[in-house]
Amino acid sequence: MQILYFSWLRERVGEASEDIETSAATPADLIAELKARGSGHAMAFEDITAIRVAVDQQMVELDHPLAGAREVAFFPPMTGG
Amino acid sequence: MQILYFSWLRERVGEASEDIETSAATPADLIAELKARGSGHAMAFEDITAIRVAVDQQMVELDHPLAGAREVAFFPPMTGG
Amino acid sequence: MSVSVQTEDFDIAAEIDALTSSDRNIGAVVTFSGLVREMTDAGAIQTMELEHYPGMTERALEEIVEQARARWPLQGVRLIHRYGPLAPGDRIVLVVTASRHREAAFDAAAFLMDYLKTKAPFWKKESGAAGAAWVDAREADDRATARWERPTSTPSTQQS
Amino acid sequence: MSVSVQTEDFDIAAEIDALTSSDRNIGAVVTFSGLVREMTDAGAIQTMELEHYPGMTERALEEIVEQARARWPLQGVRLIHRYGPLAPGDRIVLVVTASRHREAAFDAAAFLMDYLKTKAPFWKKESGAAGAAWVDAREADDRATARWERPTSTPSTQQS
Repeated sequence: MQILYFSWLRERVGEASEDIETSAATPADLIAELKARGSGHAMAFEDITAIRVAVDQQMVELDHPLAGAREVAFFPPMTGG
Repeated sequence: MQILYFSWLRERVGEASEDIETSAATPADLIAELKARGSGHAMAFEDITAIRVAVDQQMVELDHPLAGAREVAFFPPMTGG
Repeated sequence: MSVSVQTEDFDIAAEIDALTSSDRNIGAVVTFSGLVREMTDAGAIQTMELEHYPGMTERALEEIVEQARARWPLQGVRLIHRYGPLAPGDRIVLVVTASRHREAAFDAAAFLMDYLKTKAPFWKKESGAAGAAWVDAREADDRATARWERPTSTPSTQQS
Repeated sequence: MSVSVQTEDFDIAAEIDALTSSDRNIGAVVTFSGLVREMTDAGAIQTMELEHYPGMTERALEEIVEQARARWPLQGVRLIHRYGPLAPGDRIVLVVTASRHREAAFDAAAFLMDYLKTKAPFWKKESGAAGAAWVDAREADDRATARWERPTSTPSTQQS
């Protein structure tokens, strides 16, 4: 599964993307796995309320099923415009 | 007193402006006087609800005092923009 | 000079630049341009003649701009209205508002257009195959103006 | 092609012309341009870096445009958003809406901006003398988006 990070999540993780093997059922489960990968990841996911998730480029909630997902992106609330 | 006409009031009266001597106390009184000037004037002022008045370039009601007024304009509701 | 009444066309990009180039704290610029539409209820038109009341027009437009400035924190306002003969597709009116945030720029531009429609002395005459006729004032425009006269300063955008 | 995500600047007049030149029944054109402001709560900035999510951005903007077209009778819509490094005074975003009447053009432009602020994957980082910081999402923007989700289609313009 391709994991993408944007904005300060990217900076804290130290990578824009990573390919991982996972059987996480939801983004929430996936976050729990990712936090175990190191202190950067742990810091990035510290405040779960500040994190938004897109699965295959569609915004979803943290309990959305991940079955069949190819790309999961994590980022803070958007600030465009 | 300088009287100005715009839009279809100008077309019905047949003039854009006229200088008249009057002691009309209000635009309503002035209209009664003007209607007596001819059939064009009478036709122009036929439907009083369709007429707006400006005294010295400020919109006023038909019962506004005319004392001291130099310029009175009659026109239909505005359609700019 | 924020108000112009003229026969010539205007250049929207140049007007935006003139309003914004000296101020780096403008975050939002809204423009409204009104164009002559070809199809009317009475069929296709060939020309539109815009008559106005010289002197009063400028004064009315300046008053409308002052009211907008009093209601919203604007860093710039520009209002241009043409008169004389126009053809379908021609520009009639331009409003430009500049502010720190988008809410003020949007609301002030909508307010300026609503007020201008009912308080600036312009009259349109359309001519086509069916003859020439003065355009009737839209009741919807009176309602659009009235919505700004309620106690709250930023009313519903619902008009018709 | 009504949506573009690009590093280059845009030409507002050219975008308006492209949208309006082939249709003589457009009566109203509204543009919104968003600019980089120099002064922020943290002081003056020198640069703003706009990051985005390639692929999802275009998709999100196209969805927003489809929603606007479904809600208002629009004869044209154009949405351009820049990314990459920008400086104070630079243009960030352009929305252009064209319709027969001004109400639809104004409302659709405000809707597009509100939705874009909270649903398009862009993130701003400002850098100045005090260092660099990611811009916080404004709560006011969430409220501005939420107002369009009420049962009525044209809500209050009140946002904050």
